[in-house]
Amino acid sequence: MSQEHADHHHDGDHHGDRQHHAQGSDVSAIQLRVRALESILTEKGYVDAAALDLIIEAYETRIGPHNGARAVAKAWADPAFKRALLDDATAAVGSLGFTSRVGDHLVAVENTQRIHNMVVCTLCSCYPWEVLGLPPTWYKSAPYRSRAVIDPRGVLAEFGVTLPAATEIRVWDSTAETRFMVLPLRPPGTEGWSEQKLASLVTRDCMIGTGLAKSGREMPPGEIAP
Amino acid sequence: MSQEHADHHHDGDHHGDRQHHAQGSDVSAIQLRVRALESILTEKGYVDAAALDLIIEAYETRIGPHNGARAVAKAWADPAFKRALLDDATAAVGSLGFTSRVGDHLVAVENTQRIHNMVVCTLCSCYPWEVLGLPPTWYKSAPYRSRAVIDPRGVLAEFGVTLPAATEIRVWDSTAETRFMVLPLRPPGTEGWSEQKLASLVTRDCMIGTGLAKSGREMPPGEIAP
Amino acid sequence: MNGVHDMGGMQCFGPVEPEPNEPVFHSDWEARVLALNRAMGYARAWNIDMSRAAIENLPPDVYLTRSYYEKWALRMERLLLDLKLVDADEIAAGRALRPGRPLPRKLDAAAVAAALTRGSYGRQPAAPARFKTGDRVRTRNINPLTHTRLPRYARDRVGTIECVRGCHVFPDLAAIGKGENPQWLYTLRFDGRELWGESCDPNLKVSIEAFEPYLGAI
Amino acid sequence: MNGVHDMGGMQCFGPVEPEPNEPVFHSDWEARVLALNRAMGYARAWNIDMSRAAIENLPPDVYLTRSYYEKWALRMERLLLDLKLVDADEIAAGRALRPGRPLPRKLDAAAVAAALTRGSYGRQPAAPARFKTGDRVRTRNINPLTHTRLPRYARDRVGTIECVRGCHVFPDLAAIGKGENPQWLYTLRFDGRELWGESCDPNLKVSIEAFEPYLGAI
Repeated sequence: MSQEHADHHHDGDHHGDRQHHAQGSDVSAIQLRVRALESILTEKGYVDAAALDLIIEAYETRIGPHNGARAVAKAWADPAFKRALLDDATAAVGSLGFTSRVGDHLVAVENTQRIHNMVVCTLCSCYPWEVLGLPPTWYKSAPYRSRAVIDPRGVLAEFGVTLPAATEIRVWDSTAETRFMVLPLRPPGTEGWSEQKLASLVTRDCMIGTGLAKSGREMPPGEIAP
Repeated sequence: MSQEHADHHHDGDHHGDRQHHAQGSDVSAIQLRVRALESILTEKGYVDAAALDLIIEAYETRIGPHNGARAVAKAWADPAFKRALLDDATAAVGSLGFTSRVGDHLVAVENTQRIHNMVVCTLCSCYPWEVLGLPPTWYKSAPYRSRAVIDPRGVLAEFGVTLPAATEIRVWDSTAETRFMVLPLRPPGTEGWSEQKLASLVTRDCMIGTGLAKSGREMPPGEIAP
Repeated sequence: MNGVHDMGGMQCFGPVEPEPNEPVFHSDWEARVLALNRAMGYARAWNIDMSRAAIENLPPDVYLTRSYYEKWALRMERLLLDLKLVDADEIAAGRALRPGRPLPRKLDAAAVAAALTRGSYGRQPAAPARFKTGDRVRTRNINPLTHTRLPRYARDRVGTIECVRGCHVFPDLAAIGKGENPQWLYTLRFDGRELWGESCDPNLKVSIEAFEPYLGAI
Repeated sequence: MNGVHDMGGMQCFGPVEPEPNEPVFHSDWEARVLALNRAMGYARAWNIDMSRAAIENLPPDVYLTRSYYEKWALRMERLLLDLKLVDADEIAAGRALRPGRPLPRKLDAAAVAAALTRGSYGRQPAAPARFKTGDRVRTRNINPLTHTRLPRYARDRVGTIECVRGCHVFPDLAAIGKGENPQWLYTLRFDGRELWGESCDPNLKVSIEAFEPYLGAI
């Protein structure tokens, strides 16, 4: 009893969204259920197991935030690319030749000293998969989806980000097929860095708007992104 | 798997609010939990078991919709009482001497040919306990609380009640300590009936506004309310 | 707090399903929970607004899946712990480990009749009512993190004062232990189309009981 | 449908809890569910709006408690049954009991590269855009029982058109199988105080992507 009590009812312990991942006996139940589903769909000729494997392999290895980071770094380093990215992100990112080519409707929004952008999807979990990969669990969670539009500074604080009160927080709710990525502020002290080195400062969260790019000073000399 | 599927996912099978009552192993868990709670509160001197028994006995035997029915029947039979009830239901019902005396803030709202009243509490489950007893489970349920204010005709249809489109539906959301009871329309063909016989036509639901009073013609001759 | 308890206007919960010949209680423990709640309320361990706030603070999935009286039990445990009337080790042990703290009253058998009479929430006004019957007012758009009785569906909406109910304990502050702060209470009636848009049934009217701080002039 | 999926503005779900070094998938079955969804989407078994509607139609407690990919699996079963692509006895048996029905396409290994490119939702407009950048518009107060992409928090609110995004497939009708009905799409920016009232941070701006049928003149 006391454990259940402690689990469910401590102040602030709103676990409604804690169950991000099925666990224990739930895992085996859902595993079996999904395995059966795949069998049925394969047997009925709707899906091809080899294609499924390739999709998974692409998301596990080639489609991820390193793609977005490359675009951001290039925009920092190359004013013409930056203009192109902000003007038509679909075309600009498309020119980089990623595995998962960007469909239409990608939009890059620029952070400035005056404006900080943050992306959410309150109705489901829309996210720019092609440039950032699959979304993290927190992005899909009820706490983020609910509070990003009413208390973005509170959300940012939970990510360790505090911005001046005078900074405008600009939240983009992805309610259609438009997809947003944030072009974060370039950290000071990175003048003359290569695109590859700059890319190592660009985190997934800073392209969602719940983080800032890493400081150039945090980087051990010579370290670059993989 | 299939059973779970059928349980959870059939169209319209929104079971989110189906779990009205803890069942099976849940029952024993909650039984134990409540028993422990009562032990603790008794041992700490906060509550007295004999008083608890008396409260339960009152709600099980003396406080219920028959009280409200008596007030409605009297209002139907006695124009002066009807005026008093609509003017100050607290005082009028208080004069009837029920076990659970009416505190302040009882309001009776009158159905007419033009207006049908319906009572809900969207935020919790406020209900006029003194005149209607403890609320039924459906009154406390998410389906009723959510839809009564946006689709009251749809809710009424689920109770088998269809009103003319020209009838105004007047929903009272009990968001404060004011408590509402509906004075239903007196059924035709009941002229000259005694208050006791009239009371037998007054259902709980018709005093909430999700039902109509029983037809006088439905009554077997001579039958009266218990 | 904008929470799942604030259900007005949701369309996702399926049909209303009345239970034929529903008993007063479905199990003995439900009756005990009800009686314990009444007894602790009589003892003035907490006020009604604190108890409503405590149920709203249950985790959303608990709120949506547990039965009514089970939520009451969970809420009571929470309040007892928060107010330090019971300690966590006592909940764990299932018995009292130390004496209780003094409470203003105790419900004994002789007091039950009085306890069954509902209390009054009317209070002396500190100022005259700002609005009168027939006035058109707009509710405020408030989104407090704490308890409020202004539902989301009725925020920033224009309605007509139908009745002045007197001056009542103000739940928004009473729930957080800031005293009664009596406020004028009104029945505020809305046209359904004001709440739900132009496609709403033109013959729907919905009222809320609105405290004066919820209201502004149009 | 006003449902628990429409979460913008809720305050009851607790803090955001990022998982350090979160893997792409937490279990193999999550990866399979993702891939199955992509494959069935490529096959045009349903459109993206139908799949969003199907997840919104999960029971509210299921929606709030199941993991993201578990909801995807449940949603896929639902769609397969509703569209009669799989029968209930096959789900029960865990294997196909009869041949599949024809689908427009099938995702084979050679098509994977193309399948990973996101489709375009832009369509030829049938009429010029009604609004232009800088226009002030008020969103409509709609409460359809079916799928919509106008969240509750942004209904009946005045904002400024920030960008005209072109003419896109209209989800409200595509989700219920009524065709693409392309509509102009706008980025509509609101002042935070318009959404959340006067006590809101004055430096908050929130935009939605709003289809023209959601909008009216002020």
